[in-house]
Amino acid sequence: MADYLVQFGLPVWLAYGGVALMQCLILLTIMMFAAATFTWMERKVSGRIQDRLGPTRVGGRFGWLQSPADGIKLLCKEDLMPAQADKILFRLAPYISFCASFCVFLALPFSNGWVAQQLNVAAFFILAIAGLEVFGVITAGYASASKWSLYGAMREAAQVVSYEVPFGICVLIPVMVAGTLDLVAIGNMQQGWGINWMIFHSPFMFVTFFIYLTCAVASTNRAPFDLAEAESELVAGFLTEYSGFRWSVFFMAEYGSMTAVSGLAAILFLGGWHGPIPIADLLGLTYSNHAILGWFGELLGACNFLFKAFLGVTFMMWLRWTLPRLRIDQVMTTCLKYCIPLAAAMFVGVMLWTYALPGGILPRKTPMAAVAEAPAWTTVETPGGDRP
Amino acid sequence: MNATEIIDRLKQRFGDRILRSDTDCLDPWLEIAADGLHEICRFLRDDPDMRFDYLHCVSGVDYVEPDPKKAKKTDWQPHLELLYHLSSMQHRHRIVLRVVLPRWRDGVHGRLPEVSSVADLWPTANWHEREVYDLCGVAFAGHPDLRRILCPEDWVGHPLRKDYETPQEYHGIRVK
Amino acid sequence: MERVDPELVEFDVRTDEMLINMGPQHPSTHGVLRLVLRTDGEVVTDVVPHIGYLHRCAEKIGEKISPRQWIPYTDRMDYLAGMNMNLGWAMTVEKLMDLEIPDRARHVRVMVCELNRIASHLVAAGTYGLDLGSFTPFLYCFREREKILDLFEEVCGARLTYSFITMGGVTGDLPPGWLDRCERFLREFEEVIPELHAVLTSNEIFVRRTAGVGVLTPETAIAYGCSGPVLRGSGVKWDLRRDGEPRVTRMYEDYDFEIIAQHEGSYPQDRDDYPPVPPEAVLGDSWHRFYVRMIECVQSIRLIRQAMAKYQGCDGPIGEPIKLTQKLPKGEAYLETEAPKGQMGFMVVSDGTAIPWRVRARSSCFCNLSVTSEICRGCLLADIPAIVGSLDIVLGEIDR
Amino acid sequence: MINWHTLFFLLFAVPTCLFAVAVVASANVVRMAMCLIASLAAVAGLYFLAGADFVGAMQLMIYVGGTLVLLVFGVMLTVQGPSVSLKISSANWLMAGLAGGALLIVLLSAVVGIEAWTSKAVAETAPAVEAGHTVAPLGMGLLGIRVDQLSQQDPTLRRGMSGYLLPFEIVSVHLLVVLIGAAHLARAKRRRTASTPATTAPLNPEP
Amino acid sequence: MSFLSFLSQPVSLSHYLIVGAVLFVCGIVCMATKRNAIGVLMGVELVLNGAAVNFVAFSSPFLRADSQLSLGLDGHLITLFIIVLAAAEAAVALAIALCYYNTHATIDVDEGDELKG
Repeated sequence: MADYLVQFGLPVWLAYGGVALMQCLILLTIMMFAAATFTWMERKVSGRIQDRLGPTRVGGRFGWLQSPADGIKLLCKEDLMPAQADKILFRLAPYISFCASFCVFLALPFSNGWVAQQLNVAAFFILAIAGLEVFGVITAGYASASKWSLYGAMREAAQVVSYEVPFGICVLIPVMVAGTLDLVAIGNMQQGWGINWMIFHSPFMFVTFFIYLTCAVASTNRAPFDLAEAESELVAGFLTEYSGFRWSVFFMAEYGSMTAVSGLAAILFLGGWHGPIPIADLLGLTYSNHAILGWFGELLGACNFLFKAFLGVTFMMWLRWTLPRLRIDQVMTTCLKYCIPLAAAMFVGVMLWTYALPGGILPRKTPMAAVAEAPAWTTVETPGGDRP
Repeated sequence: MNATEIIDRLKQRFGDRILRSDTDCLDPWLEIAADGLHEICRFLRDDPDMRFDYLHCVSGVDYVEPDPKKAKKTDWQPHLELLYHLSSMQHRHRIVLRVVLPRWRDGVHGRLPEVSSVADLWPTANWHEREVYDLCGVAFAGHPDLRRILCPEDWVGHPLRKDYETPQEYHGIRVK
Repeated sequence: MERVDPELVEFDVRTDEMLINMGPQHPSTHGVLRLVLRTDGEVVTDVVPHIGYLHRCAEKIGEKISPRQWIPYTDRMDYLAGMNMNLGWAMTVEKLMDLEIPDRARHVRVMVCELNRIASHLVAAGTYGLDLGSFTPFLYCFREREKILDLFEEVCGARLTYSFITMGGVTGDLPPGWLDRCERFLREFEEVIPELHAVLTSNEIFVRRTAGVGVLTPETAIAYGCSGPVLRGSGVKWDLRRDGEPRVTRMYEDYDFEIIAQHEGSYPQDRDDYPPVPPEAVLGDSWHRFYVRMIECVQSIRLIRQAMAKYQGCDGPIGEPIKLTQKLPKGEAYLETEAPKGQMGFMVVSDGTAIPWRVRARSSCFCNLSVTSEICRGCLLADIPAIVGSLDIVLGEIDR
Repeated sequence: MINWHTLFFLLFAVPTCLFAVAVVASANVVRMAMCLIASLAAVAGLYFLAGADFVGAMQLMIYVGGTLVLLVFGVMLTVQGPSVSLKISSANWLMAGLAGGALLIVLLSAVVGIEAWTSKAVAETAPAVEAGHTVAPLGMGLLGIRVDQLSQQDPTLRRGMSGYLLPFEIVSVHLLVVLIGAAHLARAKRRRTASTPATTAPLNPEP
Repeated sequence: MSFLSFLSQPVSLSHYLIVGAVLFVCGIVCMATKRNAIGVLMGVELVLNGAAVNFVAFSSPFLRADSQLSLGLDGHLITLFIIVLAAAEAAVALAIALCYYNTHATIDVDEGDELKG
């Protein structure tokens, strides 16, 4: 994209800067749009589950104007700050967790070429950035200077930090099978029919998907694991003192990380931007035919990816409105006694499976073959042996 | 065991401390002296064929006629009564203990009558006795934590006494 | 989780023990209860409930007005089960006056009280789900309760404070067509019960949060004077409708129903679709108290059906309430009836005039709540709402 | 001319240095922790800029996401009342400032003095990142196959190319030992006597 | 030589080394002056990061004239080891700090003077 602009004679730094800015704006709008629709959708889904209608009053039959209305209300709500709060940290906290959950989108590919920054350590980068969100919560908890918010912040920090371990292992397993950390490559590896998806690679991988979901729900503090703002004991946890715009920034961070985590699930397990039936290839919407057709193929892929992320978020909402909350020590035991051993077992299982059946169930591009295209030096024997 | 057998057993055992009793009224009751309360209750609870393990409630009833005109017609002296409703789940029989106390200890207005607490025998008595202390003004000796339970900590007076007038205001809030 | 003796409470870092106020206006305390918790980190070492925020001196007012005028005050004691409160006070005065009520009124009373028992248990189940964090069952329960309140509205015009049952019978007969509307409600309600069991009772996380939490041994329950589902949850088979005074048992004389308490390890199962008792559940824990309430609803349905049949069977007077200036015989009467939350006792002392000399209300939740400091010692902070919620307390009844 | 590289370098280097100085300057331990987190996150940015993206991600995840969270936990557990901001007497400040300044001058003179490191020697057009630049060589290096040094002709150096398999294993065992040690050191100790005198006194809480 | 002109030159190794030096010095001063045990710990973290920046700077192919002279892969690997070992060191140091806090009821390092003569 950037070099495309350079041809028009723009100075190099303006071109790259402009493209970077545009990408950030696009991602920001996607995140805002996702947060807005998901708040509206959460109330609709919870309504359906609880046998009632959900918002219908604002805007047309389905109350779709509800989230903009909420946004305006939150904007003009007064931003309170407790007297003995730590002023700077109190203001800073929501923006730390918002930036953390926004940066994850930078490395998340929506379609084959459509990624803000194609890192070859994309999966690892996402894991690292997801770990930073806990700082926003700790700062909020400490800065609100109230007993309850400190309790909430400490609980959340302990939970998120301990769930990063199984979350990391579950991300590692498909990466190990794919042989590369680059999400675009992983996505491309799952093209073709639905059976090529990573989730059907082996029964172990299938189980890993569900462990991944549990850890994802836990690390974004949703549904049965939402200890931080357990309203029945800690009023609203670290969010007690926040109101108005700052509260909505935290809210957006939560929905942003929910979307990001389900997007990552879509790419790692559910074939990213590839639908179960490869419509793009069947209809000939590929770059080989024509650039515009290729672009439409990518657009279709992007819609596919967004639909899967949408499914992931709906699953989280469905969990939230049906299951009661776990106690803090039960959350910790599920992590230490169930998630980590299971994830490790799946890791060993998948490793042995790829060794036993290199191509997985169906013959398709084996990971080693995928690496073969890499520069020649990778297929090498140990040094010291004198090369011919 | 019906009420008469219970009262006879108690009379044999405690003799003079069992004062009046009445078995043919709706809830058969027996009156006991204030100082023998704890001992009799322990016997009622621990004796195998009495086994009164369930204390329903402790209630205070204040007998005084504030306006002098009606005071002359009453056939009783002003006093304070404590009612202990006991029942046994095993033997399915019930009894009411009545303790008559002077309205104020040795006649001095403001000094609460004393009686020994049974909170160590039936833990449910803990809260009930606190309520009687709070509303009817009876001090229970040996109670682990005798504080007001329904009224605020620093409330003055005992509302369920017949001669109690409501204070004008409490911390600036008009009460009457 | 076995209870931790506070003296041996573990400490990893010298966090000085925190004194935390939970309430009086806290989302999980039912009404205005203030719990002062001494916690060390997550472990709660001591709980002291503070009550009295809703004290309206009902008993003092009882000494100034006639018994029939005091009935609306009994409605406001346990505002979730107004009918049962009226029944308790009405029967106490009937006991004092040795008044008999016609059979038709008796059957109306059974129907209406059992319907109110279902409504009260529905609120208990719904708010308990809310305490543990699942919002959905709360709405299912309240949707069903609305139907019951509609039925009551037809009978006595009010939805919460009915003042329907008075001394000498009931204030009015059932409106025509009420019985089949009630039958339709019972049929619909029977389909909802398995849903509630699925969402709550046999839900893995619900079981984890409640099984083995707040264990109340039968001896402690009796010693603390607990009653109702709290007592039966600890395995004590005691229900005033069957074991109470003759006047109370006469009301349920020819009715066939079960007392729900775990006897020799099993509950009376007259229907096979009850969820089994999970292995982690210890007798007397929060799960059992919740389970007892859910099954009592089924027994209440059976009772209501029998009462409807008997009501149609006998046609006599509905019984007319006593006159306001009726002179009460001299003497005392104390009577306890089986309210949804436990044994609600009323005492009336009269000196022969129309105004009682002393009126006393013994609340079941008052004793059930006094157990909290005993069973909450050494539990975790998140267990407090689970335990207090399972006791199903209503502050109106405790503070009177 | 200011090109992208210098701009981004300044974007990361300046916050690193500023926050590092802020860590030293501030007395409030919680603020110190926050500044340290910001500084090390900026250092991660520097790593990305210097082409070591795996190390940058590792720094973000392990160092900032793990170690500093541990540090913040330590701060939260021990910051009770007075010990939040411990003042330092101005005499110490003076001495520390002098010593630090002297050390800084020595280091800077070395850094700027040596000809090979300064910018005059930098090639005009930096070599572009070659395609297919993956972290595979780094991984291989850890396993003992020094993929990037295959073209090394000098036999003595070649033998040194055995890679980092041994230190890799040692570190994993070392981490295990540290894990157990730290857990044992900070374990919950069971206290025999009543924890605080208040438990014996009747609990009448002040409003 | 003027610092500003130094700024305008393209980024080279010495720029990174300056940042490393600043981090290192801040770490030393922090360790020297802080009375809070965890403050000292932060000083240690800064020192380790100063060293790590230098390693990464030396191993980067862009910052030197001929990229053959750079450390190449070794610099990256050593930085990884620094990060991992710093994590281990922080864990043990915090455990000790907590034990110190338990015994002395305060985190102030000056209180720990039992061994003083």
